[in-house]
Amino acid sequence: MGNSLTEIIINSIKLILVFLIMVQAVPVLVWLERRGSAFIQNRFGPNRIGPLGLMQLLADAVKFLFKEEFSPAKSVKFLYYAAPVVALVPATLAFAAIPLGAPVQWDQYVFHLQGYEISVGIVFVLAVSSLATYAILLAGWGSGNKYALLGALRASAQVISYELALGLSIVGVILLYGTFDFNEIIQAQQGPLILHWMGHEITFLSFLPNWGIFYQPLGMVIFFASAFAESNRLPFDLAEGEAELVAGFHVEYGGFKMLLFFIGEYGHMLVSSALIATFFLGGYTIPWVSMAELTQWVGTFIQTPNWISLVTGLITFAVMFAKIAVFLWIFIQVRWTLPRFRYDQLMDLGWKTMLPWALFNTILTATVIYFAHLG
Amino acid sequence: MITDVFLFWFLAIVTLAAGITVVTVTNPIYSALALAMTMIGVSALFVTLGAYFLAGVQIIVYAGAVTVLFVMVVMLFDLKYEVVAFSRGKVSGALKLASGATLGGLLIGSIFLTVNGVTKAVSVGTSEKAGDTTKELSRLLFTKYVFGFEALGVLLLIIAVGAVALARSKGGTHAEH
Amino acid sequence: MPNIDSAVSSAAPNMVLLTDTIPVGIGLTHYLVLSAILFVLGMIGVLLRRNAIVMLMSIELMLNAVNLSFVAFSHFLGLIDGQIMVFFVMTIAAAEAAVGLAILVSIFKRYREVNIRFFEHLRG
Amino acid sequence: MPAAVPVVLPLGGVIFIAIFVLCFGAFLLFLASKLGTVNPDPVKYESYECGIPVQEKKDTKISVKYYLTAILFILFDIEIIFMYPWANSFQDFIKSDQGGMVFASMIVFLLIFIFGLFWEVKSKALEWD
Repeated sequence: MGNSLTEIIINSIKLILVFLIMVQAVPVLVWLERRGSAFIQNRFGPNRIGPLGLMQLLADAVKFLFKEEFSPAKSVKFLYYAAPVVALVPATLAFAAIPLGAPVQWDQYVFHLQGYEISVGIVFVLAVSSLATYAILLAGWGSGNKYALLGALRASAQVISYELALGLSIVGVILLYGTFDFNEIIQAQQGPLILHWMGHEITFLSFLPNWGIFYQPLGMVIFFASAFAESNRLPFDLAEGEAELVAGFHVEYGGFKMLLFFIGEYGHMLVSSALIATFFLGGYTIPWVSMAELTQWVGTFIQTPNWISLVTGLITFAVMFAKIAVFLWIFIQVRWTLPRFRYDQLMDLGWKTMLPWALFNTILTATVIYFAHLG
Repeated sequence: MITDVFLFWFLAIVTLAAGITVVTVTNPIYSALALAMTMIGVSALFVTLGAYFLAGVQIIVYAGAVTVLFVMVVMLFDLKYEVVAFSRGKVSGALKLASGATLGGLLIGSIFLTVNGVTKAVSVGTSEKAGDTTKELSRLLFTKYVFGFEALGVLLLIIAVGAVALARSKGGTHAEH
Repeated sequence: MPNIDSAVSSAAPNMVLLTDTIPVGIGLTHYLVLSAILFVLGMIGVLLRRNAIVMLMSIELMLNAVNLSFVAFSHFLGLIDGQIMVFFVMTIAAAEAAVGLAILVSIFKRYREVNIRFFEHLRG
Repeated sequence: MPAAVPVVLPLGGVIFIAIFVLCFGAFLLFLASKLGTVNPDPVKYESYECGIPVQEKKDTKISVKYYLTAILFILFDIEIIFMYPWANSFQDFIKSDQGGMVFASMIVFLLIFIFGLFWEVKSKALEWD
C-alpha cells in the first residue's frame, strides 16, 4: 500500500473516506427516492421530521438500529448473516477504483481522488461486480425459505444474463480509447469534438465536447439499460416480483440486515452512474474548459500552488458528482415511471435484443476505427 | 520489499486454507464457497506476479462464472450435509492419502532440485507498467497464437451446442415429453 | 517492441541463474511450492471425495494450481507465453465444468444421486 | 528480476478495504443485535410465506432453466473476455500495419460467436415460458 508508514496510513484513510462517501450517499438517495417518488405521484412524501423531511434519514437509522434482530428457525445462520455483509463489498471495491476528481499536488506528494489507481480499472470493476451474485445466492440459500431461493435464482440468472450485454457494450469504449485505465479514458475526452477519418479532420462538430457519448451512443444505451438490470431495479426488479415471490431473495431479512442490502443496491447505482459519467461524459472534466484554463481561473483568486491544486481538485470532484447525480435522478425517475417486465420478456430482452445489438456495436466500432485509420 | 513478502505469505495462507476447506468440508455448499475464495486468492497472487489482466479474467471467469454455476447446481440439487462424504475403507483411504503425499513430496523435491537450473532471459523487458503486459499479451495472442485463439472459439461453440443438446436429449433436463 | 524469440536467443550468452538475481524475498520457488501443494490438495480431493460435484471442484483446484505455476514461470522468466497458456487453460476449465455439470444434472434429474460410486452402475 | 513494487499499492488497498468493509458490516450487525429488543414468539421464527401456514415440501421443484442459462453465460462470457485484449490493442495493431490480419481474425471469431448465439436462439434454449 505504499513504501513508508505515512503513505500506508494516508492511503488507508483515503480508502475509508471513499467508503464513507458511498455509505453517506445512501440515506440521501433514500430520501431523494421517497421525495422524488412523492413528487412524481403528486404526494408529499416524508415531510414531518426536520425541514423537507431531511431528518427522516436520522430517524430511520435510529429505528433500524433498535429493531429486533432475529433469524428464521430454518435459516442457515452463518450464511444468513454473511449475505448482507458480503453484499457491501463489490460496490465498495468498484467505487473506490473510479477517479472522482483531478489529482491534487501538495508539495511533492500527489493525491489521486480515487481509492487506488489500477491500470486495468475496467477489468477490475467488471471482476468485482461479478462477485455480487454471491450475496444474492447466499441470501436465498441461507434464509431456508423456498421463495427466497427462487427469488435468488431468478435474480442471479438475471444479473449474469445482463452482465454479458454490459461487458460487450464496454468493448466499444475500449476499442475507442485503447486502454483499461479510467484516468487515460478521461484524459482522452478533453477538448472539442474533432473526428478523424482517413487522414482528414472533420471539425464542424467542434462546438461539442469530445465525449464518448458522441462516439458510442448505442454502447451507452446498452450499458445504461444493463446497469439497471445489474442493480436489480425497476423495470428489471423481477427478483422482487411481490405478486408471485413475496419479496425475492431478501424476504426473510429485516432491520439492519435489510439496510445493508440497501447500501449494496444504492452503491451499485452509484458505481453504474460513475462509470457512465467516466466512459461517456468525460468523467471529472468540465466541458468546454480545459484543465489548464481551470487552474488558471482558480489562480486568479488564490496564489499558493498547493491550494490552487486542492481547489481545482475539489471543483472537478463537484463536477463529477453533478454528473453522477444526473444519472442517479434518471434511475429514480425511471423506477417510478415504467412498469415491470415479465420474466420471459426480461430474458428475451437481455439475450435476444441487447446482446445482438452490443455485438453489432462492437463490429461497427471496429470497422469504423479500422477504416478511419487508413490513408 | 517487506510488504511484498508479507502480502505473499498472507495470500498463500488464505489460498491454502480455502483449498483445504474445499477438500475437507462435508457440506458441498461450503466447498463451493471455499473454492470461490481459492480463486480470489489465486487471482491476488497473479497480481503480485504482475499479471493484472489475467487476475481480472481469473475472477470474472472462475469466481464470477464457473463457481457461481457450481453454487447454483448445489442449490438446485438441494444437497445438505453428506453422511458419506469421503470414500470408505481405511486401507484404500490411507493408500490414496499416501499416494497424494508421495506425489506432493516428489513435486516439491523436484522443484527444489531443479529451480536452481532455471535461467532467466535478462534482456527481455517485461515492462513494469501493467498496461504493457496486457498489450504484450494481446500482441502475442493475435500473432503467434492466433490459431489457438480461433480454435478456442470453435471449442466454445461446440460446448454451447453440446450443453444444450445434452440438456434436451432423452433423460436430459430439458427433455420434451 | 522486441520480438520475444529473437530476444531470447540473442540473450542466451548473458543468461543468469535465477538464484543470483533474487537476494531476498519471494522467489520462483515459493510460488512453485504453493502451486504444488494446491495441486496435491486437488488430487487428494478427487481421490477421497465421493460427491461428484466436489470432485469437479477439486479438478478446478488442480487447474488453478497449474495456472499459478504458469504465471509464476512467465513472470520470473520474462516471457508472456505462459500467460497465454493460462488463458487457454481457463477456457478449457470452464468448458469442462460446463459439460461435466450438464452430465451431472442430467443424471441427478433421473436418479437423484450424485455419489460417484453409484455412477458405476450406469449402463448405456 | 522484474520489480514488484508498484503492485503493492492497489492490491494492498483492495485487500484492506475489503476486510474493513466486512468488519464494518459485521460490527453493525452485532451492534443492532445488542441494541434491539428481544421479543420471542414461535410464529415469528417460521418461514414467511405470506402469512399462510408453512407448506412443507420434501423436494422443491426448481426449474433447471436457470442452470442452462448459467452454462450459456459462462461460454459467452469467455468469448467476450477474449475480445478485451483485442479491443485494448487494436489501434496499436493498426499502427504497426497488422490491423488487417487482426481485424480478419476477430471477424472470424465474432462470426463463430454470432453463429453460436443464433443457434441457441433457434434451438429455443433461451425460451422462458
